[in-house]
Amino acid sequence: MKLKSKEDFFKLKEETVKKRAQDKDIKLLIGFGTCGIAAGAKIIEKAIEKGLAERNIKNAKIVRVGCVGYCYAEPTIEIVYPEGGSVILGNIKSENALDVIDMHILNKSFESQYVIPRNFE
Amino acid sequence: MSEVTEYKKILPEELYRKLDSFVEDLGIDSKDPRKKGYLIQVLHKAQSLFGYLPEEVQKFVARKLGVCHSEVSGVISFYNFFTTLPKGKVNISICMGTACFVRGSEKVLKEFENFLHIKSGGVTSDGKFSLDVLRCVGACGLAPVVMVGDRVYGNVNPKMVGDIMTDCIKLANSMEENK
Amino acid sequence: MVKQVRIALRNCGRVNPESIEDYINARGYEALVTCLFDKKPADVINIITESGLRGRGGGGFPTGIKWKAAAAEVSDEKFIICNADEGDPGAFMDRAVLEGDTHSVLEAMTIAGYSVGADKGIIYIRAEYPLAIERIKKAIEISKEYGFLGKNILGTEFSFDIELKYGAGAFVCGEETALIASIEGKRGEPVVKPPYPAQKGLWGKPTIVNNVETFANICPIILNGKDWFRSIGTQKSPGTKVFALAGKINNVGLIEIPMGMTLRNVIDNIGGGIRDGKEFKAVQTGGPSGGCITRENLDTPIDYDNLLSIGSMMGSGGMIVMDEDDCMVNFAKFFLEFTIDESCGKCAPCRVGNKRLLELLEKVTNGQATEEIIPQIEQLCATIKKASLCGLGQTSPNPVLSTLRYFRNEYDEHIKDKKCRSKVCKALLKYEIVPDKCNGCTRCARSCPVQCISGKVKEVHTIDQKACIKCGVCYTNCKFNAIIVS
Amino acid sequence: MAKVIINDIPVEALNDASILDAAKEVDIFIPTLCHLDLESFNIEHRTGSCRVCMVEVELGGRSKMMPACCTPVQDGMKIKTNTPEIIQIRRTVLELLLSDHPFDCLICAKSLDCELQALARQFGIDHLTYTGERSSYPRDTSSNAINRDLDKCIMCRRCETACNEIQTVKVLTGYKRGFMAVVAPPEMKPLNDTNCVFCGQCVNVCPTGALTEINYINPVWKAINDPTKKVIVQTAPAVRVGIGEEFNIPENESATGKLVAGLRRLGFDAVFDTDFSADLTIMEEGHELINRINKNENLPILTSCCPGWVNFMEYQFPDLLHIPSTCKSPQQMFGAIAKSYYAEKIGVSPKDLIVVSIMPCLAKKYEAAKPEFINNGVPDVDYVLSTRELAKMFKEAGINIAKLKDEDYDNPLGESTGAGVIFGASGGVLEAALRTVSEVISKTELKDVNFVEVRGLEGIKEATVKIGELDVKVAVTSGLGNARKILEKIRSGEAKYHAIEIMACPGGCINGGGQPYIHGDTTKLERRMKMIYTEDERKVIRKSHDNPYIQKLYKEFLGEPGSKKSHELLHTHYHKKREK
Repeated sequence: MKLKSKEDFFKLKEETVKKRAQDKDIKLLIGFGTCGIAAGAKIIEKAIEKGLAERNIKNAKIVRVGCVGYCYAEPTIEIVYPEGGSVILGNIKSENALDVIDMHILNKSFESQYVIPRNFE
Repeated sequence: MSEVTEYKKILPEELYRKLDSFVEDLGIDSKDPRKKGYLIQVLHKAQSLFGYLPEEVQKFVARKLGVCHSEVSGVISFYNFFTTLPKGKVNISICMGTACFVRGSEKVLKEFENFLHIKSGGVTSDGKFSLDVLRCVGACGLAPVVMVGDRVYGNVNPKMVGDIMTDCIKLANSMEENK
Repeated sequence: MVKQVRIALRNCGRVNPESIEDYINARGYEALVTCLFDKKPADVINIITESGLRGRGGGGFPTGIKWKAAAAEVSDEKFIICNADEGDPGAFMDRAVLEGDTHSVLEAMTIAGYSVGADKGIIYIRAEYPLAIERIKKAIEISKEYGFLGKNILGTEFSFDIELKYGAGAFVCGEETALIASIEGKRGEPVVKPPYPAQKGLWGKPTIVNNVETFANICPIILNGKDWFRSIGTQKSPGTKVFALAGKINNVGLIEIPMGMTLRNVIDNIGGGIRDGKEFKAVQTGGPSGGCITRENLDTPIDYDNLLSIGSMMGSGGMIVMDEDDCMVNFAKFFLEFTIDESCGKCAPCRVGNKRLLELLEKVTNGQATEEIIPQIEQLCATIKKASLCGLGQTSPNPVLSTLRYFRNEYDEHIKDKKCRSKVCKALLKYEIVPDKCNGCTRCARSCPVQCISGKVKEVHTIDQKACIKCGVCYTNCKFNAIIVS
Repeated sequence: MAKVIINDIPVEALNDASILDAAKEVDIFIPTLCHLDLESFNIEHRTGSCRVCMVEVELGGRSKMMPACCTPVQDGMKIKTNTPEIIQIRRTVLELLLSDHPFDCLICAKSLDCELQALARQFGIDHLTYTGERSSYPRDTSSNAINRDLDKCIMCRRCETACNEIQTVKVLTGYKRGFMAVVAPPEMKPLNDTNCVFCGQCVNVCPTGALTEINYINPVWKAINDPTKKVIVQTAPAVRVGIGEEFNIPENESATGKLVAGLRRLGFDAVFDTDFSADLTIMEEGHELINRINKNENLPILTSCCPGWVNFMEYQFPDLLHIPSTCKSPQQMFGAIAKSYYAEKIGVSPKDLIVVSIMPCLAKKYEAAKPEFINNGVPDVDYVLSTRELAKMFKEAGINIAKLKDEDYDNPLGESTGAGVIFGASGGVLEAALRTVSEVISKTELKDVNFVEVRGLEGIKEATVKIGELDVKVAVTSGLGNARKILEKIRSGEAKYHAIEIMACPGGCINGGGQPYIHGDTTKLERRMKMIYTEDERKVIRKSHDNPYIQKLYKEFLGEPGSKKSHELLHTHYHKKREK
């Protein structure tokens, strides 16, 4: 899919943006930087996947992202709701997976013991 | 391939063959005045294959790239990453980045040194464990950090050294069995 | 309270770095398209110059001026190098950007190539960053598939390729001429400037060396304009700076703050204050080249020039917070040990001078120093600073000079009173048994490796100070807190 | 041109001139240590690493300390070279260097010839403010030519430039880093385990006692004083034009006669001349050249007088081993003739005849010990002393040769021609050969024996000489880097010559690794070269084949050039050497 002109690019961009806008899934952004992985991001990812299957949730998607900067709270998950707003959870352990899913995906709560303060705009 | 057989000494020929084909695949033109630019890359590969860069490997690399042994040796001795001595089967690295340092990684290192009866940079007499220090693995949130192979131990204090060593011994034994 | 502003880290944690669609969705490659189709190379350089962007690798040299110099050179070949050999102990900003927003660095390098007339880019990266390496490799591949890299980018005449070169563990390779030597397969020894790399760099060709964070700022500047960039930060240091906030602070992490924010804000608000309720002592920025900032300067707005004027420097972004338990002499020693480990050994002041400087500091922490040591230290620092060949040597005495400036009293205590207030310098410690608390259990005497504790069962024990090796075993073993350290 | 102001004096300097050079124009001298400018060869070593030449440069309102040796002048620079701050910095840097240097000046081979010592004196350093751990390495005396004492290395890296860039032998490298950094062969191996050719150019440029020669003065004294031995000495052509420098003999005065007189006073039983065997070399090599030209095979012939070069070829051009002349070097020919013809003549058993060579060279020490030059345990040449060692011996013995009256060499191995003496300068061997070969081939006497095209210090010289009907193409190279260039052309077939002279040291033996130190002053080499050709002109006989003692040697002993006996005694063979 080689782009050969300015027009090609903007066409692709438009399509991409549109596709994204139509995506109504809840996103779980898991920090997959070196520090996140060192702190157990991979294990958390598995636990969440398992939890989502257990609760039969279809409208949530895990996205591996880079370092968010909350090193003190790794592993972290940012949950982004399609209707707007998001919440950052820190110090997640695999045994908390179901708890997290129940509170923040099923109930879409903005508060819990896992939420850490967002310190940037 | 003539270099492979000429330089085969104590290290397995198979590894030399792998290194040889790695260099061949780079497609270096022997007349290219910039061919030395591949040196560090080739040394990385060689060390990942052999575990260390003894003289025989250095000479093989020199011959392969058409540079002098002195140049290869000078480069290896300059960079921390390269070693001319074999490491232990299990290598334990203590992060000595500033973040880890201020959170007490020095004490952790001391504890490992006492436990293994070797200094940082050394290898135990049975060749099983080696100990060295790293400058920041970038997991400062978990400081002090200890790395064993790919595994990262975070928030380490001297009291945890025994537990980490239990893991290391298990790891070394399992490597032994797989062999 | 001023909050963080994310420019370099704008996509980190927001996009999947392995998805080019994610990147495009976040305005990725729009800046490159704008440059290629709507701007002449000179226009791009002008925008960067006028934005006031300064090199984020530490020195703070204006990026646009560097680009202009390379663009002015006539050559059949030019190079764009991205310095990703992050070696400052305790800093990992570049790794975060490369791992979290890989494409933005590639895009910025391509824009730089277009601006100065280079068709080859090289990312010189620490071999210890396997994840970043893997992601860059993938990103290069997919960019080529899409036509953002390679021959005739987006159908234009402009071609640009990027390859990876690995560092091998040498801090000095952060210095641009040493970095170039390393890419050429040589020992990473710096060479005398001029000529500058922009004139004669890699393989003798004009070369731009910028650090990862600098590149991460390029696309937003192109997209949002120089005025937008200048509206953030301070007049002489527009924009933001990423710091790796670490040490004795609650919220250790990666932060990006607008220039001009005060340290107090960083520590109290973003950092969540000092750990375990301890007393703040100092913040160190600039790593082994920098210095410390004390309570009295906590309200200084952070930018290149202000940090220099208080004896520290921006550096690449390490920010270490220290509390009352940290001995400043020992801390200066830590950085000096690092410098000595990392000195290339080429020039005499750095090779021998720093070694001698460390030996002087060791005298201080060992209690062997007399008062005349301070002028000796100062004289030596001055020579190393003035006479060393490269930035590493020229800045290596900074941790010593800065602690001398702000914590002279701690030096004096070590030298005159033979005391280390933070109880870090072992040779100056004294273990004593408090007679009231000692019940003569003999546990300490039995555990002492040099048998310097004497006393009968159920009688008060004493430590022979001359024989004591200050190992601290008695202290840890005493169950009655009868042993004190002073 | 750039206009600059140095210490308030306006100076106009070429745009790429260094501050150091610009300052020299107005007689401002800035101390240097690592810097080395070999002007006659267009080789400048400037790493800017010692930081002794720091000056203060003000440009565009900013002031900075810069190294004078490698900072080019720029229009508008204001330069200060001697403020108290600069002097303090220089002094501290020197003190730092000294703090990592042994204090054995009194017993150092380089004492009074050491550039670090000279600077310490110049700066009046009488104590060290900073002391501490010093670098310590085992001394390398593995070879019989070069002594390496790395405790004295100051990391000026001049030896690296000499070995890697000028000579392209490439056995030296910066090793390790930081305080541990030192210049050494790969993996700190002893020199004898490397491809070192022992040319000694590293020794010539070393500012301190880190690189010196392996000293054979004591065994020579012992031999001289052994009543059971007859001890004879030979002096190489270039020694006579170097030795005078050690005794302040005026520049235009020949030291040859004084050298001979001095050697006699040392107690040698006979004083002979390598120039004699140089004539002999021409007879053999000339014969070989004529043969090869006639058969048109194995061309070009390469000269083989220089052991540094022979060594280099054996390591680096093993595929070309068939083209060098098979002649031994003049030193070894002398030894072979001395221990056969001469020993027989004076009725002394070869094992009781000791041959000492005085050579401008360190590779000659290595050459004399090669197994192929030892017969039944008796070496053709027993001991080799460099020009520098001989000067030390004279001084030790209280002999100031400047005060001695000229004396003549002994016969029969002391008589030589002008062709023999020019062996000492690059181009001389080939010129000497041309003098003989052209007369032999054309059978007419040369009108002019001077082949000036092949003289001089340039690295590569070429000429075409008409001999009879034939256009003979010749080339002369000195310095192994230049030799490499021409050999690569021969290997690829790009260059075609009949004969090539190759000398390892730039400029030839006048710049040998055993000559008095020139400390970068190449005008000294130009003077030595001039003296060589003056000696040549002063000689009555200037062609080797006219040497009556050579003629006699063939008549009485060898038969004719290239005879079976000649081959036994005067020729050798080469070995492919594995890269170590």
